[in-house]
Amino acid sequence: MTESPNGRYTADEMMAVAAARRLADGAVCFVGIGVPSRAANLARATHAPHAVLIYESGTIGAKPEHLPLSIGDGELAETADVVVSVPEIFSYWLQGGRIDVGFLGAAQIDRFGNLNSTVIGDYDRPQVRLPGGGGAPEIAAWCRETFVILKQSPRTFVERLDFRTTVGHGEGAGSRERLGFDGAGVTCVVTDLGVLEPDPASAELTLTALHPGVTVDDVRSATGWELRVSTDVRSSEEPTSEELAALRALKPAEVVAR
Amino acid sequence: MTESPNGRYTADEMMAVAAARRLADGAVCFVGIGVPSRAANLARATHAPHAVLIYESGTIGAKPEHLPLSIGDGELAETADVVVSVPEIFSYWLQGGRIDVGFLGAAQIDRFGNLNSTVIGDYDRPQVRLPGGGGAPEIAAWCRETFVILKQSPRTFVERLDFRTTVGHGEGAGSRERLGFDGAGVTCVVTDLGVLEPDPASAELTLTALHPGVTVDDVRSATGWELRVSTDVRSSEEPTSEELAALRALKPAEVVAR
Amino acid sequence: MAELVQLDEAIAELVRDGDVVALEGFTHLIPHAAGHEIIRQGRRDLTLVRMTPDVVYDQMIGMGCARKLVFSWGGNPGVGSLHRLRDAVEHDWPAPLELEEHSHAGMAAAYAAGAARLPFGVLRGYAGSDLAERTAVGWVTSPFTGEETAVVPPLRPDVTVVHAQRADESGNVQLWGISGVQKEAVLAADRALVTVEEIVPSLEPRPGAVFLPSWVVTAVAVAAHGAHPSYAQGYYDRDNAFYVEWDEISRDRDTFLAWMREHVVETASAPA
Amino acid sequence: MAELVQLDEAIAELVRDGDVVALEGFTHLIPHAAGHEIIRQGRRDLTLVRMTPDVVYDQMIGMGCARKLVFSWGGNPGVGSLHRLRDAVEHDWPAPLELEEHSHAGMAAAYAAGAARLPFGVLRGYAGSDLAERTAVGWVTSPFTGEETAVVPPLRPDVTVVHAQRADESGNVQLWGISGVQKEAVLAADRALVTVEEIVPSLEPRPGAVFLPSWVVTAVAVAAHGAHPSYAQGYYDRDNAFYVEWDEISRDRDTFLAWMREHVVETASAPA
Repeated sequence: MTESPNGRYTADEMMAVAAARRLADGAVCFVGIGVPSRAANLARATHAPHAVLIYESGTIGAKPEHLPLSIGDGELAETADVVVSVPEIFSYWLQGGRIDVGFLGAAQIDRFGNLNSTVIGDYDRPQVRLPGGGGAPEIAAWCRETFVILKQSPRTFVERLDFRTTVGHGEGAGSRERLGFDGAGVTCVVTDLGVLEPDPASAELTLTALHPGVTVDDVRSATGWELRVSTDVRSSEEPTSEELAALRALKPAEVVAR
Repeated sequence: MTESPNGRYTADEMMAVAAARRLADGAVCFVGIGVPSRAANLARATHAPHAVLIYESGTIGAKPEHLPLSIGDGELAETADVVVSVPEIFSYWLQGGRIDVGFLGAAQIDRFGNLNSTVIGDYDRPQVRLPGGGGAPEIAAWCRETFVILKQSPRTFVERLDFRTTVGHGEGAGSRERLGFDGAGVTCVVTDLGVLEPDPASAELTLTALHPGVTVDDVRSATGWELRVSTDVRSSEEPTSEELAALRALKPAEVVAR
Repeated sequence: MAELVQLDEAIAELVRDGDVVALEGFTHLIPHAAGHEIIRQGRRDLTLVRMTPDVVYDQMIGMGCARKLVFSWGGNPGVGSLHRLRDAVEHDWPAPLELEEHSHAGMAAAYAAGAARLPFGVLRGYAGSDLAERTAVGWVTSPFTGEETAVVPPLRPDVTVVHAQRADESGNVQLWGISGVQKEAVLAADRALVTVEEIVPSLEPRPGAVFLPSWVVTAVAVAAHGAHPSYAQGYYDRDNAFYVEWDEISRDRDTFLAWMREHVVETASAPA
Repeated sequence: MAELVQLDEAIAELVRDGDVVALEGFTHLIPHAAGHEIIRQGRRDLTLVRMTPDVVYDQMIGMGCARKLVFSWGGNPGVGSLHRLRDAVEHDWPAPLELEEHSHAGMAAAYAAGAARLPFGVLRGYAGSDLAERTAVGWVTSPFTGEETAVVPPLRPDVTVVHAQRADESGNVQLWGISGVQKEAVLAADRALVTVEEIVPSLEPRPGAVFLPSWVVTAVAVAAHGAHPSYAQGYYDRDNAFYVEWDEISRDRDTFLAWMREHVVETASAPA
């Protein structure tokens, strides 16, 4: 809990708010379920009422009133401008280059913004079998840019991924071009501690913003590699009371019903 | 005009009736516009009320009351079970192997049932530029079998096509297998004079039925190659009065309205 | 986001000499009004793309707008030949017309590949047909089965024009009935113009409707009756008599030119 | 033409030991009742195919029906892991489970290729991902641009099972809401079983509805509430509480087995 003039808030709330602020009004956004969906819907409830949310279930322009529990919630279909098939959403819309922003989570990330959502440990003898890539590999390939949102710790920000599910910037600058990916790739990683952005020259993730009350050392010790820090680290603005109210109003339908 | 106990009828009417009779009730039929559509709808109006008519405009299960002027007539969409996109009708439904019978016309046919609907004369300096292949090449490739319907004359039944738009049986037996085509190809050619079917061994079109009043010599002189004649040529049954009534009731909507 | 504009402004801004232009419509919702405006504005050297070119392409070809036609079936549906298309191909009048000729399945696959930004579309087709020599087709071998399969280069028009029943004030578009390859043609293009029968306050969902969000459409222009003499399901029927008349009008060059002058060139920006 | 049959008969006839079986549903209309019947009938050595395996596949895997899973995202949506899937992969309980793992885009392309009887599906994907080593993917070179592109072998299930809202007495099927990859999965399969909430006299067209004609469906069986605990739009909502409970039930092998015995194995042919 952090105290602020706008009220107390958690690090998770700061993370969601900081991620939401990145989404421009009117942006067409391919949203992963969970924290990304929460952040995208917060943006829609605050500064970005015209953001177009697309879920991989084929719902285009979903305007959920409650936070969907899954990408297939009925509310997504009922509030969407249109629902298309899953092959179509991935071919004509995502691969077709129609999406501005992909919004992803992951289990692990490396210094070049590559993501693991497949397995912890060895693939054939895993310690933890994770759900898998889903839409992430192609979301990160074809959206104009990709935002990643995940909590920062040495277990999630790792020197070496156990499995590279999704390419962020590959082996660094030039990798995406070699792979033929159109989009800019991961342009920011929003965590519970701050914001990392790829260095324009090397594409290595660099700390560019700290959330209130967090120090560079806090972030270093939560990072599994030798963290690069921008010469000009900004300070995230605290959540406004409007943002906090909107975020807390975003609840799954069944929580609301109880 | 031929006189019969069931009334007078034209050679064109006999052709439509003979073709219609070939369509089994319940068959799923991919229908070309014009004479094939007339024959397919005659079948639906008589012995094959459960024939499923598909037009390349994506209308599945069209049940037109009036004869459509074009494959895009509103009546086809309004009476269809469902309308799908043109890419879908050709990929999932036709190429997907879902169609029993393709029903085609053409400008020229050769002894192996190959069809020309592209050009008369040289492709680059044509005497007559025809509309082109449309759906025919893939209809003949992927339907379980294909019926061809066209009037017989030395100009239409030719020794050598000016352009091979659509493969029937290629260079004869074995050609379709070499080309990888699943369907049986052209299984009958219904004309205003009789019916030709591919010889089981050579796949060469062979006269197997004569319409009433037509002689083998009539057909030979209307054929641009040395015609094979079955040792057992059947005689087509004359159109019944029900068939003739149903056929004559099949009119385009605007003709009905006038 | 699509802009709501006048048809003449839209054509002036979006359709340029030398462009690859698809006016799509599979025998329904043919964008006649837009085609006429292209004729009025005197566009030249267009590559015209459409699976089923019919009367409006016959008119554009006869008026000298086109240098090339990409198509899979070109006729006057239910009537016969397109005489202006034939005259261009057979006698180079008013100018030679290059043809790129597909089968329907091949051209549909090419549009779908364009919409999906694939390097090619795939179909099992063209084998054994003389079309394979006359179209853009290549062959690839399956790494799984060794089977050889046809591939076609994606269609990527500079601009696609389609006609729809409705748009809302934000420029979202709804069309229904036979929807052909319009979604693919719009998504495959760099720029997309949609003419509509009317602007409505909101688009009620309808069975079988295709929805094009405003953010994939460059401009929307109202063109009431803009598909005439083709039809707009729910609005008006096909003018079949005109298709028959066109056979006569278009047979003779002078009759054609006189008709075009009276009914298209010397009219204001409105459907003939 | 589809036969209207009882669910237990349909499973007995259409789903065989060793089959490649797709019970599709993209978080909506999951065919739970059919999965439970497969468990009750003790099918073994199945290759289970689904883009988003969730609770019912967890149950089938835990009950030993499967030897292989083909998938692109396997979790308890909005809740977390599938513990029975994890136990099979991590500890071979109750049996080893082979995985064939795709991305969503890759698996969707594979289904579409299966439906279209193509030798492969094409996508721009998998490049640079470790998934390329773990999935069925090949590479072909465009004859037009020289670009290398991923291709995936078609998915062709022996039998696909989907749940839909309605069928008519002829066995025509209508489903609406999020329709996922169900059409492709049905058309890609040799045999298709559709369970439905109800049989109605006629299927009124609906916005966004997918229509499957009777002649592409092998059998239709009524299974009211047959998607529970997932949902059937227009009929009932998701039982989110159950998804949360499942996390607890499925963590422990004995708890899981006891629950399955009580709620699935020892029930009649009806959804748990």
